[in-house]
Amino acid sequence: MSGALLTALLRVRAAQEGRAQRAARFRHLHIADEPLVVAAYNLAGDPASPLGIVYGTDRERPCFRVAPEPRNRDIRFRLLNTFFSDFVAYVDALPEGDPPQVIAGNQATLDYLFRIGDSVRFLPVGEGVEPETVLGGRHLVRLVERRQRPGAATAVALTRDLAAHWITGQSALEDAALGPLLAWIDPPEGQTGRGAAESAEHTGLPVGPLPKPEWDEKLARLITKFNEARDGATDPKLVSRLGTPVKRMVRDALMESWDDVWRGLDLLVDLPEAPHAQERWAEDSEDWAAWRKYIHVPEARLARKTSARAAVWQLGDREQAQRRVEAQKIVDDPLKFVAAVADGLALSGLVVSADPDRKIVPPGRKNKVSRPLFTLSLERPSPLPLHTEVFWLDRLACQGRIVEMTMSPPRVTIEIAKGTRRTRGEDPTFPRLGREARFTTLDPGQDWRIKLPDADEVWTHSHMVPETQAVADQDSDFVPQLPDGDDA
Amino acid sequence: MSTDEFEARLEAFRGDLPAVRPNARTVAAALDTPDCRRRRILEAASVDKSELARHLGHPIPAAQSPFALRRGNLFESAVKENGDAHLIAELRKQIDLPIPATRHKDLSSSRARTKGLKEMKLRAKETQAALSLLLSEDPYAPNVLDHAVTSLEVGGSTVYLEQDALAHYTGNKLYVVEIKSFPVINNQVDPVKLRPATRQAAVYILSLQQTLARMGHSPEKVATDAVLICPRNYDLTPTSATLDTRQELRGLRRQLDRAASVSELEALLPQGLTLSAADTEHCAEAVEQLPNAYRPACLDSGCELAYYCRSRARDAGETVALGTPVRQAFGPVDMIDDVLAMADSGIAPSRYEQDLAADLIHMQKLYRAAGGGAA
Amino acid sequence: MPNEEAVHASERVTLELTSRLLKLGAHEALIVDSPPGAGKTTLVTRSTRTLVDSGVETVPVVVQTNEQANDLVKRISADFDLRVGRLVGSSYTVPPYLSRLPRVQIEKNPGDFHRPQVVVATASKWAFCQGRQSYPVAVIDEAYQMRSDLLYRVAPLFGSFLAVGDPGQLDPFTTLDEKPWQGQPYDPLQTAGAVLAENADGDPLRLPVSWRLPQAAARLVQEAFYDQAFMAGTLPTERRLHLDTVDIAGWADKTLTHAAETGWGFCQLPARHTPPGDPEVAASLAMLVRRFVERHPWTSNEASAGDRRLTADRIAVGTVQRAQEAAVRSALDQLAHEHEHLACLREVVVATANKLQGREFDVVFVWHPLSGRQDATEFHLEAGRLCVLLSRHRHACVVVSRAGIRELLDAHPNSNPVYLNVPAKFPDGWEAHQQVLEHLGGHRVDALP
Amino acid sequence: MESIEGLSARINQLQNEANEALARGDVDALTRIREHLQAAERQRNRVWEEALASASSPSPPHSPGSRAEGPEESLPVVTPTTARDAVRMALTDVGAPLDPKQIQLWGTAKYRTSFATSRAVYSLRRDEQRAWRQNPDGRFFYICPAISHDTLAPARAALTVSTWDDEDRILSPYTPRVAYLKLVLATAAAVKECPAAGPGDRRQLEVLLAKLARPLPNLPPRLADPAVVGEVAESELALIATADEDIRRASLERLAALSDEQRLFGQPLKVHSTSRRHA
Repeated sequence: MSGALLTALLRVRAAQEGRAQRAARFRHLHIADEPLVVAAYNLAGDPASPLGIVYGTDRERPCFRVAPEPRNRDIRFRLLNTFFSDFVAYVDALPEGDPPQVIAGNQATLDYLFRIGDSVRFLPVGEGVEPETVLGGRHLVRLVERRQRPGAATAVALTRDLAAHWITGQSALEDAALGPLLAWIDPPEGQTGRGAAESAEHTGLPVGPLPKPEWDEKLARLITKFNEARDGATDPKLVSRLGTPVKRMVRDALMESWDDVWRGLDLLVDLPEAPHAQERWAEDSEDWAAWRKYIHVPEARLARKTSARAAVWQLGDREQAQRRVEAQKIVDDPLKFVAAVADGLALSGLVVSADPDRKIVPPGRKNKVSRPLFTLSLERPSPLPLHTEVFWLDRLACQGRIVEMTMSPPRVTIEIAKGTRRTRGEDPTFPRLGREARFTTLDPGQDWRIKLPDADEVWTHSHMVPETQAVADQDSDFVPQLPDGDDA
Repeated sequence: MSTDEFEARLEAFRGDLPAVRPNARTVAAALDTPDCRRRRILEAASVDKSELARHLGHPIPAAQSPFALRRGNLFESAVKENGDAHLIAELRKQIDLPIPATRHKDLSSSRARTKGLKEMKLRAKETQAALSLLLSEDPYAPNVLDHAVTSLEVGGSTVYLEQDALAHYTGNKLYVVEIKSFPVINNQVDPVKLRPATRQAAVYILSLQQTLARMGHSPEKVATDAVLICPRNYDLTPTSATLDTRQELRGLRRQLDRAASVSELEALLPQGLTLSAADTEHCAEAVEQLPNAYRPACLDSGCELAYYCRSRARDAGETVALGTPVRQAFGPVDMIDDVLAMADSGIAPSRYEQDLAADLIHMQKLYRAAGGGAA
Repeated sequence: MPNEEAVHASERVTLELTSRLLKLGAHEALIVDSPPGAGKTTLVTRSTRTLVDSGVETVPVVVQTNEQANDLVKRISADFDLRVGRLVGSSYTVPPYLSRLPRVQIEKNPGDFHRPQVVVATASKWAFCQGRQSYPVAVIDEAYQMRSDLLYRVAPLFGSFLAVGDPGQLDPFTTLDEKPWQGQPYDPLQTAGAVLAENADGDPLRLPVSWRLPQAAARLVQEAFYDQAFMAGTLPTERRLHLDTVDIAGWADKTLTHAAETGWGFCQLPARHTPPGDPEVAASLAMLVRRFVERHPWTSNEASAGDRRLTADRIAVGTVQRAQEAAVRSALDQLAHEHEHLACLREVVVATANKLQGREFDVVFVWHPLSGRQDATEFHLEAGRLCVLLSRHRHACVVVSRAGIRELLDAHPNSNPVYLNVPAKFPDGWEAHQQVLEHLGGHRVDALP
Repeated sequence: MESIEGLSARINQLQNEANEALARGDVDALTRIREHLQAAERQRNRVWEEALASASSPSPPHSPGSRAEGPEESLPVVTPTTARDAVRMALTDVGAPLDPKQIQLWGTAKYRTSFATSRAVYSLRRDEQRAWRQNPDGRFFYICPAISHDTLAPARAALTVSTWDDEDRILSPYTPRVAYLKLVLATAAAVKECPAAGPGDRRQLEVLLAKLARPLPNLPPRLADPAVVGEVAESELALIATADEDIRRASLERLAALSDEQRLFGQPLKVHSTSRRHA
């Protein structure tokens, strides 16, 4: 059975029924009680010139911040300072041990928030840069970077997480846009997924951060008028008075994004949370607590580039996390178990013979050891080859190996080697005759902590030392000037 | 059939749709879909595909925002001000340009300052004059050429390409310089932007090689590494990097050889077929006679007909509209209804798909039993 | 007697290797690039011997898998009278034959050996005994199959390295997205060989001869997968594969006869898009293996004086995906079950390219990675995968595939990742596939389903 | 001008060095020596030319951009009031053909003028030629385009002052780089001379100097120390100044053959079949 078969089948089914198909019965992602929902629009072409940002934890009370001319440093930092001071206030208001959680419409917005944070986190305070902005930038970068670790939930990209729980009737490439994705999962009455998605594509505005070019044309006219009117002045009251047409236009666009993101979040929140999601969230809290302790030390240094040691540790930690998350999903969610069977990573069948009390003397050993034996009859020949290690889904400590296999009729015999002793006064439970038994090949058990040598001991990687924290190598005076004499 | 007879036939095929001249971006973009014969014929006939798409009722959204355009021009002027000061600084870093080798020549307009195609032809001739001077190792030949114009043979027609800059110094190779406004942040670039930039560099390098070959010089004198200049981090400070374009060059040569073979193109163009702007019905029929190779990647490949091809694929119920992995998973069964018929009944269309049908039935049963279904 | 020129070339390199090995200073690495079947293991064992003779008290050897470690221990204890320590992980069950070998001691931590001259263990095992004991020099086998994050963890234990590896084989990979580490000063996904080469001054040494590949295979494998030249260790006439001349099964026997003569066979089935486990290709492969065994193959070659019957365990079938492996395995087991004289088919090795890495057979049957596909993904186009499949055989290699691969390759846009300031990866999978297809065209036989 | 004997001696000595370098196979030394050799030979050829044409009074040797006597000496203008003035003062201060953006930068930093925007300067060019046609002597000076050394056509973006010697109004391939280096030197000098507070206060000039200095090789970013920047600019200028002068002087003869208007505003644009090789 090829791995992509179940997803392919569900896409075809969704296309025919005109509605997305469920890929999971549980939400494998913890959602905090009061997550911070964010949507933003950036000036096309610039890496980090925010036009407007809307954020908040209460659907009814969104905070809008708009910079009518984000290429101007003063106007841009007025928006950034306000946003980051609110962001740091949100982070500080959280109960002890509860990390912040940012909800964005798509991965592009998360990457954009990362760039916004990165563009300020090394700046020296002063010259229009508030301390909260630098600290908030560091927090934001930390939250988005943490999401690169499989199973983390500190920064949620709705398109990615919705597509992990539902399979739409369009291609995975088109799932990257939030509007069409929501249209397939929750089409309005009387419309098929395809019809709703195509109208969302044409009429709706993108959730951000890149606006539509046609929308930009209209905006460009307003901004040129605004720049001519202010003629270089950046005093806040004048800017806000003259900038009202730009503000209104950006606000309307962001309002649409705000509603879409909340609608997506509701769809996720409606799903019951998977048991292991809470455990993974606890790991996020631990990491966040360690980060808070570190960052508040005054001489905290941030490397702009990851060192060899950090890269090796990161790779090991993330690969372990990925294995564990995949295994936990299979155990938590019946639909994920079916996908694992399709991927050839799991097995389910009817127990046709069971010998839980079997005892043998393994070769090279003297005393008897308990080796229960179970034979399962399958509907399809087992994709798992001989000698594969398997875990019984109902009790993961019960671990064994496939010792015999027949093609027709498709049968598999499993010998249990671990988890056969009485623990805490209870007899071990085993698969029972005549009942269905499910086995997985991925072990969700605890992995060992990664211990690494000190950097200076590793002579093979010594020539790869990154530059230490570059003191604001930001060239503040070479900021994009507007042509023809407008000020910087 | 001689080339100009075929040229006339393409002309007739274009009907009353406006013509559009190819440029480096369109030639590079065509590399995304080497097997789409519809796109190859339409581009050989230089049909304005965005006009055609509008007629067929599936216009493609405009690509470039005015702010991005302005930032691009702003950055290019920042690189080239003060006599290419930043350009020379980056060339010294990337190709060790010696300090005195800063002889500059601006080819952005021909001596006669004409317009349109005539201007490009003149600038191409002036560029060739500058190149021959340069390659004759004359110590005073200008070795940093701004906005040089080189030509490229694309399917029998000549395309004139304006390059950002060319650089050379005695005893070394000729380098193509490409100035782009997407930023390099922490040494990383957005791959969605880097691949088209590398392909365009390959187009410029190939056109330079062809120009040199026509002048009797060996194309080996053109370096296959292009110098990319783009902003560093969050402002307009220029930085640079080298792009190895050998693989893209190979793909481009293969693509252009195929586009050039008149016999192959001719076989694709049914006799007497013409496009007409007025009557969309006839137009759609005509386009459908040209076989296409739609896949979701077309939506980002810069082909203006992508949305039209998508809606036809969706109407026909082809599995490819759901992505190439979906089409690949069911082998020869490439229609949505056939796949579902096989999954529901377990009957395979041929003995090759017996295993597949059995797997689908089993999986569907497990999926339904585990509570799967519509959202 | 083997090819004179090859013998001289390889002796010259061995002399240079020995001299540079003995001059290896602290924190230095000597890299040896070796083509397939160039005698890497012989080189590792002989270097160990040289180091011990030159006064090194204990020579640690770092390998990648337990099988490689056991094979190496067997070789060393057979060829040299050295005290060998086999370091094993706590949960690893040692194969019985190993403990019976003379002068071999098996322990769980390095301190328990008494005065071992050689200690062999996998890289991940060495990673766990950090800093307990430091050795002046260590030998790494299969350096290009070891990821450099593992090198990072074992480096403090050893003062300097002799790293031997085949750069053409499959790179170590990760299931994670590689983007976060690009552009960083150090990418942990690089191979240990690449990192050591970057650090070492002077170019890697190159073993010039592949003793395994016959003349016909060496030229193609070198051109398609290696940027450094190497030659076959045998003259074309030396190595013969003989089959009974009876010829009843048409296309299968025609292919086998051709392969016995020229060293290459290429069976092409009609073009058709098929799901990964294409039953017809599996049946064709099973038919080829069956006819091969039924025609009592025997070989004569430079090493052994007399002729040798080719047994089933010297035959392998290489595939790319698990579904294909399962299809061929069940077809062969079916045949073995139905006919007694084919019982030996159960010993034929059927495996994916990843598992065939580092192993050697007399004849290899290959399921072409692109057969029956509608689009080529990076996984199927990877040059290392094709190189492994085409460089395991000593005598002959037969490829089975559906037609339509040329059109598939032509339709494939170049999707290799592009990086700043990094030269394009060589060998490029697309290019290698074109060259192989070109070559196989000359050996084509059309198979009828 | 070096005497003919000195020139021939230097040429022979260079030739021997070239042969030694060739024997040693030292390619870098060979290319360097070859360049000096060619420069020396060109000087010798020019001395010969001038000896032949000694009938006409040789123009006095002078450094490029020197202040030719002209009416404006009598009008010491401290800060420019019109765009024309700003352009002339920028060109005269720096002493090399500049493009409108450079003129605007200099005007803003040195004289705090904001009206010499590049758009204003572009329109200026057309009016100047028209004014000259109506009455050539109507103005003390005219703003003219620099003249390309090979085609004698007006250069697209470089401006000069009509009162300059012909040689200084010609644009060789080196001139844009020379002009940039001279702008750097002028800015460095202005920073040194300029007291903390003054018409173009020091801060603006330092910002301009830092911006201009960034593309110079091996200088730390945002450095505004005039001495260090001046030194780097000076050393590069020394390498290319002579070659720049040689090329420009080589076109003097052909420029002199043109009509007065063409001499100032460049030759009308005819399509040249082949570009005549210079020198």
